[in-house]
Amino acid sequence: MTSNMLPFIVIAPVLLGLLMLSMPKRLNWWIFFLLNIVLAGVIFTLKSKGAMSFTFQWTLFGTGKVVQKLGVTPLGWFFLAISSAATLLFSMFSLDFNDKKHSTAIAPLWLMLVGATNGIFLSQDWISFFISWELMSWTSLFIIGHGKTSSFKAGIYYYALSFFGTMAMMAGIWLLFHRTGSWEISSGVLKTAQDLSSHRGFALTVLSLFTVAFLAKSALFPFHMWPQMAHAEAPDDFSAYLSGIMIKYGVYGLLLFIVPVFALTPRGTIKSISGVPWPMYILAVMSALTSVIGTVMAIFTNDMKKLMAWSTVANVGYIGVGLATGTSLGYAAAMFHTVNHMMFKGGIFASLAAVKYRTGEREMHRLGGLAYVMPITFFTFLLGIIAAAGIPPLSGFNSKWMIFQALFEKKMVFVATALFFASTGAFLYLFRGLHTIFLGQLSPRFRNVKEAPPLMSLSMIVLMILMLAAGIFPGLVTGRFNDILVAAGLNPIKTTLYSMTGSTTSINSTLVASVFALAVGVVFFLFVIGGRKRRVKMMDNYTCGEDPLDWNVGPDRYHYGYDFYQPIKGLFSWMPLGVVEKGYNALGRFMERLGNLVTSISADGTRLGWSFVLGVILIIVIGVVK
Amino acid sequence: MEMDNLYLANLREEKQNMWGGLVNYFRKRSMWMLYYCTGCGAIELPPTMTSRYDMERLGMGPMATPRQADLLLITGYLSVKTLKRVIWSYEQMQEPKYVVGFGSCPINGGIYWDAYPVINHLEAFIPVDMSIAGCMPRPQAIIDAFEKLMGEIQEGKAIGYKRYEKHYDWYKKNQDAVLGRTEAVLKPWNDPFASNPSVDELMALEKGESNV
Amino acid sequence: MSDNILARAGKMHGDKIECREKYKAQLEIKTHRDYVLNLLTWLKSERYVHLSFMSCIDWIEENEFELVWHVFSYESKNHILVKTRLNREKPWMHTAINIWPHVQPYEQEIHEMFGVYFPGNPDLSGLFLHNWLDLPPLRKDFIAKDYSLALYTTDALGLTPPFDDIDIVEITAEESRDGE
Amino acid sequence: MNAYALLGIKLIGVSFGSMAVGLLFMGLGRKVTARIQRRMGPPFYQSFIDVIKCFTKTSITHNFVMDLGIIMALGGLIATAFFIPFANFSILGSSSVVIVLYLMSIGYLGMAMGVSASGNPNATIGISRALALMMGYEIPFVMVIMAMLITYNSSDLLTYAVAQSNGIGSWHIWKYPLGFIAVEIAFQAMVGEAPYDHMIAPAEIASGPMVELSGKYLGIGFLLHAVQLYVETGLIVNLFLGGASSWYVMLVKMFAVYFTTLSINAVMARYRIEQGIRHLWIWAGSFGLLQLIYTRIWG
Repeated sequence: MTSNMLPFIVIAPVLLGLLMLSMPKRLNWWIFFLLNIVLAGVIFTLKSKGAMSFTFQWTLFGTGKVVQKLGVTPLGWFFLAISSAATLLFSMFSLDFNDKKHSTAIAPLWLMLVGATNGIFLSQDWISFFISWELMSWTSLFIIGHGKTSSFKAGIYYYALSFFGTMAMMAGIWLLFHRTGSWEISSGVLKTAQDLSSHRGFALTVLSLFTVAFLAKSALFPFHMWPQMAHAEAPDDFSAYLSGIMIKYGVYGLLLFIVPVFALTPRGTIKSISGVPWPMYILAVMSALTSVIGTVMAIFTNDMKKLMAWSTVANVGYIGVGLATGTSLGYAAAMFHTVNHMMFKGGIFASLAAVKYRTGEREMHRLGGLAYVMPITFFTFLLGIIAAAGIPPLSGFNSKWMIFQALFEKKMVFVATALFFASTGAFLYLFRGLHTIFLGQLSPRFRNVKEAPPLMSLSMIVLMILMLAAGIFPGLVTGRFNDILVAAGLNPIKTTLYSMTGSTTSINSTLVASVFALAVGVVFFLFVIGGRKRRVKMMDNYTCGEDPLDWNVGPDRYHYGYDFYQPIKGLFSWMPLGVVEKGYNALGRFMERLGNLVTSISADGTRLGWSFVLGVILIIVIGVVK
Repeated sequence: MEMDNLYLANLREEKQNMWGGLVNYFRKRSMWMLYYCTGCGAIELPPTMTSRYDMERLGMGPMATPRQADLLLITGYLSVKTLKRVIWSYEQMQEPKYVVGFGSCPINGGIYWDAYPVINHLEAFIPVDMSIAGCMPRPQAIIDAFEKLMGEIQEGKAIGYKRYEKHYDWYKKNQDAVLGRTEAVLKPWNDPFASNPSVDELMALEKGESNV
Repeated sequence: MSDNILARAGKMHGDKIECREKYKAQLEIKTHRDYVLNLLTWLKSERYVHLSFMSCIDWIEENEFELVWHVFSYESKNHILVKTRLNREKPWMHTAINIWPHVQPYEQEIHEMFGVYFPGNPDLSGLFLHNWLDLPPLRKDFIAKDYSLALYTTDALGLTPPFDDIDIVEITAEESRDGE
Repeated sequence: MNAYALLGIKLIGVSFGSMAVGLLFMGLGRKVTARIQRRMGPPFYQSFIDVIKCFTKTSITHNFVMDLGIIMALGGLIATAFFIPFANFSILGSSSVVIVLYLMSIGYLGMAMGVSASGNPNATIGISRALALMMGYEIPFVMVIMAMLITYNSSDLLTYAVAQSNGIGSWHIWKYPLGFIAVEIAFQAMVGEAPYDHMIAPAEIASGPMVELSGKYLGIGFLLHAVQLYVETGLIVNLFLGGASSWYVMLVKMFAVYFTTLSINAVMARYRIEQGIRHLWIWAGSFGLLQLIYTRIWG
């Protein structure tokens, strides 16, 4: 019975999603939420049932029998669990978010997407994996589009890049099938690992085809352009899901296929740089580059959702670097950062959605001072950015620390420098978000803004608790990694509930958190014994003796928010940041012209003859070549 | 008139507080000043601050904003427009706060006593703890005044801020009389161009007048 | 005059203007109000590109205001005073803002201090004075001392301090007049 | 008495001790600057008087975020001070330099949050300058630390300090000369002394982040600077100047580091923010990078 649960958690959401297309909107969101509870419950019971699989066979013309297999591996279960937990939280958030005024009709599609996600994490063969992957691409395209022209453009952009990746993956799967004669993922991994020594060119081709697919999905360089459009234009409550879970499919893919291949390859088979096989070193450099680009772009972005989308790009860079180190510490760090990113970026996007829900603004400089009216949202954002900046005692520090330890182990100091740059830069843009949205002057337009509705607040509070828990007790998360690492053929890492051990030192996060609490206590004592304090109005500021209202300067104009880092803009003018985008645009224009050509041949009735002639010539040419 | 001697009350209060004397010591040894460069007196401060007279050895130093400062220096004459800013800044300062007026102008208007934009008595608008006579006072006089002020702080005599709090109505009335006027003092002016006429209208008007 | 501007001005403008060489490099040109802008435009075209300042004088006995434009040339290093007289009852003057945009605050100030009106100047609001309702203060019929005595003395404020821990220096209106 | 309570009491002692050391340095520093400018200068205990006076004054607050931020700022820096080995002794038994770097950030974040909640643009401009400058000095600093880290394969400050305890010849100044120059330049920016005092530019932005701080808030601001001095000078002494075997040697070395900074501060004018960062990247950055390359390849 239990193994029948596997197709249920994949197919049930998809079918129900199709069914829901004809139902009223409000009901859809309730079904979505309730089904997510069921799914999360089922997924969390799967773990204790041990290894299981569900096989389904059919015959494909020309290739023989196809075996489709769904199964639970430690890695898959881990991703399944965190994604279902996060989805549950986000669906709770959406329940309040989609009221009459803000409602979107994405619930059925989202439910199908959840099914596709479960499918990706459960697939044991390439056919199921590819079907789920395609389903995921299509549903997310329509969700990002959600009926708005500007959003649909972003969706197309996203889909074009991901389509490119999907095509590469299809070619890779086809090549792999020809080589192994099987659709199974695990046999593909073994064969490719062997091929790396015997048929190196072939193996590298397959690996790079898959890598392109995964990089495109995870928005690593050179595919770092799509999140800023897709995340920004997607429905606000969906952005959290997009950034928290969907950007991790690529990471999962890398962990599923690329990482085990290199782990199974004996050392010395491939030339290595700094103790890392050179393809992985290239991946590390590309990831570090992604981090730097994402950071610099985020610093100068004025749209709050775009800013956080660039921040997502930067964080995926961290994860990529962790993977590329090739050590068990690096893999653990990458997975840990995946979880952390899911929590803190989920929290950040949730709080941004709450802000948008209450104010309807997306440009940061038009906001300000919301901390005083929306404290829970503010604290979620605050803890989110503390985690994102990698400051103890929150979870982000632990995973960043592990990534750096992995780098120090391999002495990849230059990559580490790039990451440190990204990490310091993260401070700049995160603080900018904090100040411009939540601190500073509260505009009179938003004086009557209320805290987010109860369910939204509740899911944000849960996210805060999770971030704190993972920060103070890293073992809660890191303890789960060892069986995944062992399954991938790596050594387990040393970790306890309180501490982690890296290559150069070990760290006790609980100790750090408690001494921080002690120090805050000391300061609080000083604060209490100090003189009496009085609360003044926000506009009662030092203004060289002038009353700002005399100069028609209200809170809106007195809020320093627009073009925040203008003085240092010149420092980055030498960076060719726009090159990739220009390249894509040129490609896009070329494709458009090609499309126009085809349209002009086929659509125009008078040219039908031409297309017939062309077709005949093509057939003759193919025949001659054969 | 009700006679309430704030100074004696303050002394009585401080006698009861065993830490009072100690606190006053810290306050007098660390006076941070906000110098309001209104007039000529500002030029006497650089020699007072720099190597020759070195104000910093008394624990005094310039501060950037009224929030941080203890001591407001009114260095010279004070125009009405500045007065508004001075009051604004004084009210932004945190207690205890002291005011020192430099030269004759804050005392009685000095050589500007009959000028239309310059106020004559600073005491009528904010409480002044110490005035330095002279036009302008030399750095020695300034240092001397600061030392006297320190003595007054130690003795609990420099209580201008308490007076301001207690008699705020009186100060506010004076401030309003000067700053918030609603009618002309001598003779109201009737602007003949109050309706903002254009050039053509003015020309036509003049032509008409000359014709008449 | 190194650039012979005196002669050229006479030739160009004839009897519209009245020129006089005050000093070696200073020239005074008097003209009618409606001709000032023509003259200033001509001077600017003659490389007198810098308007240094603009001022106003109250000739109360003659019941006239005199406006003075100080124009300077960087090439000949000459300084020209363009002067015109206005009726003191209804003084108004064409704005020179189209010739020199920076003349705006000068005109604004003259409007505030003398009450001269400049149609065409976009902003003639108060610049220096706080809450001013009296005569423009630089007119000679405005008596500054009376104003000061009427407003700033403790007498005038009509109040004595309600507290006894300070000796406020009281100067009444009478004492001040004695001290004259 | 159980061990945790004892440790707690010791840590409270360390927190007040670090404030006291920092304040002493600030007072001595003012005296030194005064003497460079041929003045008498205030007494060396002036900073203590200033801070106590600040705590006796009344103060204003704009909202709860301001209180929270200020407390978080000093708390974060004091927590960092616990991780700095003092005279070759680390009270917590661990002193990872990575923790020090990241824990310091919470102090800066708290400060940034607290002062920008006051709503004064000057404060926010000061913070944006400070953060931008951070990008300038953090990179060279981290590069030098990584050079040490791959040599010793340890990120513990105590390891570095112990490794240099064999007399003056074993100090890291001689082992990492380029790195020392880079860190000295970066240190100038870290403590915000001229020519990198953009953050607190009294004549431009009215003392930047401190603009709305009054009374005890300003007092905590001063303590923040004091603990920052303790942490950062302690960091440099442990990294380059051979740690110390006794507490007074430690104090003397720490003050020597601060003294160098002050001497430069007393005779320099301020860069523009953009020039400052560029200067840091070009000079400190290139020295740090050379040191890192040298250590990575030949070290």
